Amino acid sequence: MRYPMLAAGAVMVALGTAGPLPAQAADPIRIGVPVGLSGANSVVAPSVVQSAQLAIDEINAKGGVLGRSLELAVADDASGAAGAQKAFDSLIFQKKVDVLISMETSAARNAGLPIVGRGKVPYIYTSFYEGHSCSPYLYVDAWVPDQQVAPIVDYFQKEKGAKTFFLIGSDYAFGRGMLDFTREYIKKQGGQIVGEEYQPMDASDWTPVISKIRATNPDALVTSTAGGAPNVTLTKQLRAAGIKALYGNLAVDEGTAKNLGADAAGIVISASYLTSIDSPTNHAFAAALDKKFGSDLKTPNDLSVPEYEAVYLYAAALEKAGSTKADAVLAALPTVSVDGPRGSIRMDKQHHAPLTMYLGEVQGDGSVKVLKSFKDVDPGAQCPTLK
Amino acid sequence: MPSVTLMAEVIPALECRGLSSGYGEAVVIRHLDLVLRQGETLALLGKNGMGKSTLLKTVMGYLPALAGTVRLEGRTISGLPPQRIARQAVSYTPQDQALFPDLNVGDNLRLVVDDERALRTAVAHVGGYFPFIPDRLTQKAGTLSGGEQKMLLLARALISAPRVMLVDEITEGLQPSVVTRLVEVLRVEQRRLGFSLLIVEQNVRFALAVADRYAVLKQGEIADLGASADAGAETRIIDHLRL
Amino acid sequence: MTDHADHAAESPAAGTVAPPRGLAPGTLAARHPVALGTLLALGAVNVAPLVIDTYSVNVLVRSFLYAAVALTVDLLWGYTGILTFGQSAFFGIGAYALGLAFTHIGLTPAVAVLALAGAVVVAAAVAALTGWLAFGYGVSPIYVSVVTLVLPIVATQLVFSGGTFTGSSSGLSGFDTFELDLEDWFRLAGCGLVLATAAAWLFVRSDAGRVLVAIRENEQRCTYLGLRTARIKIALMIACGIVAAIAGYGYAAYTDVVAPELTGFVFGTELVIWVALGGRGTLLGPVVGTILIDLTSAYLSGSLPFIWQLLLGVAFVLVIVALPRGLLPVLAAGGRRFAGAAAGTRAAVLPNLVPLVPTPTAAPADAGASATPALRLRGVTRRYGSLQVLHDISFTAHAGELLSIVGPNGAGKSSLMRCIADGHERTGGTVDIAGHPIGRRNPEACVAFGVGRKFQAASVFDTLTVAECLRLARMRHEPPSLWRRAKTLRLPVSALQVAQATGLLEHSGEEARHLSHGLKQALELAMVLALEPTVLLLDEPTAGLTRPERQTIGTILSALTRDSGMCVLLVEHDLDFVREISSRVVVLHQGKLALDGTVAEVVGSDLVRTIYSGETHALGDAHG
Amino acid sequence: MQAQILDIATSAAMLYAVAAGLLVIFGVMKIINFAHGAFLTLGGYCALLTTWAGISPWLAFPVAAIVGFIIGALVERFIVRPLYQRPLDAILATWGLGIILGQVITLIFGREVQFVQSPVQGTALVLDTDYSLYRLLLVPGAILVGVALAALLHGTRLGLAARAVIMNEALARGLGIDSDRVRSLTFGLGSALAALAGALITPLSSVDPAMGVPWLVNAFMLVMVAGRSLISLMVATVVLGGAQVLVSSYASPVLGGLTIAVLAAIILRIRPQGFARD
Repeated sequence: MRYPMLAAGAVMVALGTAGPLPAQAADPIRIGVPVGLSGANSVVAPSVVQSAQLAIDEINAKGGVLGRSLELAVADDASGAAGAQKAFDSLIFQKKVDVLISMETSAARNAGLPIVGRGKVPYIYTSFYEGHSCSPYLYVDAWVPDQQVAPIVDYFQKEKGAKTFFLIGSDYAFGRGMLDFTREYIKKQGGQIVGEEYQPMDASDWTPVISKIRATNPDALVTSTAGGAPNVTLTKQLRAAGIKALYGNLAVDEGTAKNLGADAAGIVISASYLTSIDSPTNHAFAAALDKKFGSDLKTPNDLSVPEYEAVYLYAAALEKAGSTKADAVLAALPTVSVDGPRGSIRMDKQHHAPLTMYLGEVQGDGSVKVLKSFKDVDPGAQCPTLK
Repeated sequence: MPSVTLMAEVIPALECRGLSSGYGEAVVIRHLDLVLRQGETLALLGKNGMGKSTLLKTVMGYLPALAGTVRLEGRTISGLPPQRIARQAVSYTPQDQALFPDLNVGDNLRLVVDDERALRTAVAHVGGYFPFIPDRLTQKAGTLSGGEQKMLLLARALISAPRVMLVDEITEGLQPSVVTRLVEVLRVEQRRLGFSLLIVEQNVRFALAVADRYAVLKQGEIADLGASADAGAETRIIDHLRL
Repeated sequence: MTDHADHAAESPAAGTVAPPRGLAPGTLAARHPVALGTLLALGAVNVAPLVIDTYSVNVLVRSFLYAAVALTVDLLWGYTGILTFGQSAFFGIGAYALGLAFTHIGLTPAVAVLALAGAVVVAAAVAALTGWLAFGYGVSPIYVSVVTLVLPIVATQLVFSGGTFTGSSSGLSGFDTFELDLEDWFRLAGCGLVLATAAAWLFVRSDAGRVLVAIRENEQRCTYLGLRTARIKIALMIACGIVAAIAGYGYAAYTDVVAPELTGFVFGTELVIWVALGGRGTLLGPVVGTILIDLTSAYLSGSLPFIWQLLLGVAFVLVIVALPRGLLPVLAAGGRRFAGAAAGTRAAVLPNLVPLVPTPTAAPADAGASATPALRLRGVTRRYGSLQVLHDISFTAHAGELLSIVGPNGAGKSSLMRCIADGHERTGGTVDIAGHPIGRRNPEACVAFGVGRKFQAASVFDTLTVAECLRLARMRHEPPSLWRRAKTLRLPVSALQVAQATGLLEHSGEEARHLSHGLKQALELAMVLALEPTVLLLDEPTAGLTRPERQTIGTILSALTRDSGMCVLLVEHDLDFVREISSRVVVLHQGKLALDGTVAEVVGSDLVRTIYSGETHALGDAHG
Repeated sequence: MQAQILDIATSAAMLYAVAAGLLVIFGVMKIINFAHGAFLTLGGYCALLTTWAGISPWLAFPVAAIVGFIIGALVERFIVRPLYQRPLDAILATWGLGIILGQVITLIFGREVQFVQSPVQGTALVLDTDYSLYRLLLVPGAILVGVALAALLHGTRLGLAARAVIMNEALARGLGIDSDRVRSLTFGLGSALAALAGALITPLSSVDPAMGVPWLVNAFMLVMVAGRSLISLMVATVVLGGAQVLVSSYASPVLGGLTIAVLAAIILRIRPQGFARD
């Protein structure tokens, strides 16, 4: 028999919470969601949690999966590596979740992956990212640079006549990974890179970067900052400084754009989800969210919708595997598909999913006008060693 | 019990009873009894390290009384912090660092009056004794000469309208003419304002010139107490002070 | 008077408590509790993973490593008084050494060893640099906090600026690392922590370890006992940096992740918080406190993150404001067992005081004394800004002389003493001690030349016992053990005499702060004498003493100059006292040397009479 | 080049606004207020509240100052006052207070990053450069803070009392000045300035419960270098802030982030009194 440490247990009792309970047959299936409730991701994290909650409630309302209900377990990873370790540890080993489904910063994902391996838990990653993250336990239902970058760069070069580009990123795996791809793509297309700058994820003063933009006077900016705070501070300071160059943002979502108000107008984005997608599933999703959360609703976005779909993907894989056993679920995941707000999703390309991408421009009211769409863009060779 | 009105006449301006004090565990004053009568001047004499300054600091609340009490016009003040004692019309002029050298003359005076009007009146008044004061209100006090600084100190003490004045070695390093001037001003003002004065001195002549009575401190206890006018007072005091 | 009488009444009682209970000091029996505790803890650490749940094991490995760093914070801050926010930087150095090596080179035994060696070397170098910056002469005590605050910031920014090499904000993860079971990690980290704690425990209780407390209590006194406190603090900083780096190395190896947060200033302050809550200066408090807090936060981070942080913050403020010694000592003091154990260890280490057999080297020094003056001042001046407190002071003093320096307040007596004992003090002129010019040397160098300085207010080490204070004074001559306490303490006869004559010996097991004022003065005098100085500087040694106490000190001083050929400089207000014991008197007035002569000459001088009767302006030549 | 001059001027102005409150408290009380960062955060949230309330963003500044003053005065009374004799413990206690304030703010407002409205939008043409109008306005803003502080210290009785307490507290008390009251007011003033600075910087960045912490360290370093004078603080912000801008522009923004701290450590090692005159 093993017991939780007595001292910690005593403190917890004193604080009125219960320790972990031993597993029982009729136990709910636990879905762990480690997200950045604080730090850089805190702008978008609440919408992700809402999506997960909605999906779980909907599935439970229909009787759950395998005769068991689903249960949500959220942990804050503080948007960073050290926090992610604690969150993953706690979810996998303390709360003993059956699966992890979440969007994370790349730093947090990389820090968490070894723990996922140790705990042998399936992990569905629901955030767009820089690509090439490969593990037998990891599936991804969001886009990678191969799917996203081309539409923006092509649009700037071919339709707006941009020749010089300035790249700005947060200094972490996502920021650098996205811009590595972007730089190579622009060069291949004959464009010129006049500057490339990175700042730490928690940086809030972009003055020196803006000075350099002014000095190089590029035709277009492409940014890849951590979603949320850096994105907003950069945009506000760019606008306040009167920078007029074309502005393509690889990390902004609709909710953040709305937060920015007029400052966001003119930002060009490329996404697999926009609230304006005109499909019955998207309308149903929006209505359900509205009903459930009312005035507390956080705008659904390109990070929260994949979370919603991933819960359904997991439920489908459970049904197919007939158990929560990791091996069986992992084998079933690439074979199932769901029809979600973004359309039909199946993670069958080396643990990644082909997606329909939309090129859009943010309007003064924060809404996004779709300029173009590209159907079922292939994620490319992300993990050649995986099936 | 005497009646209240009767008491008012006999209540001393300042009264120490069984007072012991010192620094940390070093006891410098031991069970001292001392009375400062209303309107009188009492000079405290004694060699260095015998507890004169310690006594003033204890009365002023800088040092805690280890035993005994201090009363100001009948009210116990031992235990109060210095600013509360100062607010009861007690003026204290320490021996060292008694001025703010980086503040100007006007600000040094301004600290002890209520408002600008009171300051103007006060400056006009002390300007009668020390004409340099109204002329140099904006000069930093630290740049005054030694004698001028002492005059400024006395002026500050006077304009705070004190009931009791405690002065620690104001004549140190002064020329005789300045000392004479200070004695004169103190005499005139004391007659005018009626305050009681407790003055610590090493300069025996000055002490006897300005004081009604004197007390000699030795090892934290009073070794001699008498009237300045007593015959042979000066010789006796110097005997106490000599090697 | 009262003070002394009270003390005399209670001293016999204290005397009966102090002697050890039949335990020979320093024997295995005395050290037994440490050995036993260590073995028990090691046993517990090895058995624990079998009974604790996986999650707790998982978290505890991390907690153990944090606790090891907290231990170093306690040594630096709790014991030595160096408030550091920078131990996280050393943790980070260890973690990144492993992370970078394993990511960019790969995991081989050679790389692992080299990475560890690199971590240790870099941490030691950074600690040495930090110490050199922070502990320079005349640097304010808060400056060390400035430097240790800069350290983690620099470390974090360097990680950020490393781009893909250091992983910047993401850190590094997913590198190959040692394949060990969770339980083995637990045992490894646990045993490491237990051994580190035991080593620290032995060290702080050793003779050398008392120096740390002495520095915290009264660094100035340490330097005037000839201890090179800056070097000691730098050495401690290096040792603590290395331990923290090793813990960081272990952390990276275990978690397979290194991230900028590990080096950051926030982690640095968290360490201080854990130490404060556990109880600074107790070693076990910070270790246990860190483990409990980290474990509890791991359990609560999911359910009650803000409330938990809020509670920690409130507890921290309360502890700092109301219980500066921390929670654990307060809780433990409740248990009588703790109190008993503490008293036991305290009593068990009382050394036997034995007289020092005079060494042959002392004789030549005496012989040479006649040729070279013990002390020679030439044209010494001292200015504070525009204020000149000493003007061109020149005199010499020889072995066997008791030279009194007198003069009214502000005459420059204390400034003169400072100029002799510290090369940085004077503005101009030269000071030679037994023929050695002191130049711009620190006090500890002056002590090495033979200066012993007793301060005006008794300057001792409040929380150390009398015996420990005396031991510190001997360290210049007898290097202390790093892990044990010597059974005997050899003292020069003069120091022993002072201790005996004043009754100090009966209090040798008592903490200095409980001594009466007179005994503190006696203790400081004994400490200074234990230095075996050739020039003894005494600044008002009798201030605040009762008459019998003055008498005792006077007798001892006379005997000292007569018998041991010491040169004594005495600053004194009490001229009766001066007259009784001086062989020569120097009169200072307004920063100038007014008179230098025998007692009779000075006492009969009109000049002195005028100075002391207050008619200073009559002293014509002193005004120029 | 012109843009850099503007960068230096505006960065120095920001640093001055942020450090002034810390300097006031350190100058009078000889205590380092490590809750300074939390008071900045508090000011940021006051600005957020005015945004939420839909009132003029200009009102954020007085609201922040008033809230900062009240909380600061309370903190002085209950936490700082017992610690005057233990300056190192005061650093720790105020740091702990910062944690408490941060957590209380988190409990009320949540952890997420939020944004406030800027009182002015757009750019202005200065030195041939199209430059952020709000940033430009920070320069007169900081000068205003400095002038107001100088006027308060040198033109009012409270200021005179505060200066007297700074120079010689024992003497000031002996003249009847209630130094406890002076300290309460000073701590309140310092906290008010911190909160005001928080409200000033938020339109350029974001509001979150930890927003003040990065500023704390720079403010601490600047105050250590500046000593107790508002003038030397100005020199310190221009010199160190300027160095930061130059390093950020010509080396890297990341190295720029440690410029102030490293320079301060070096300056203080060479000259322990920093930029103060003596």
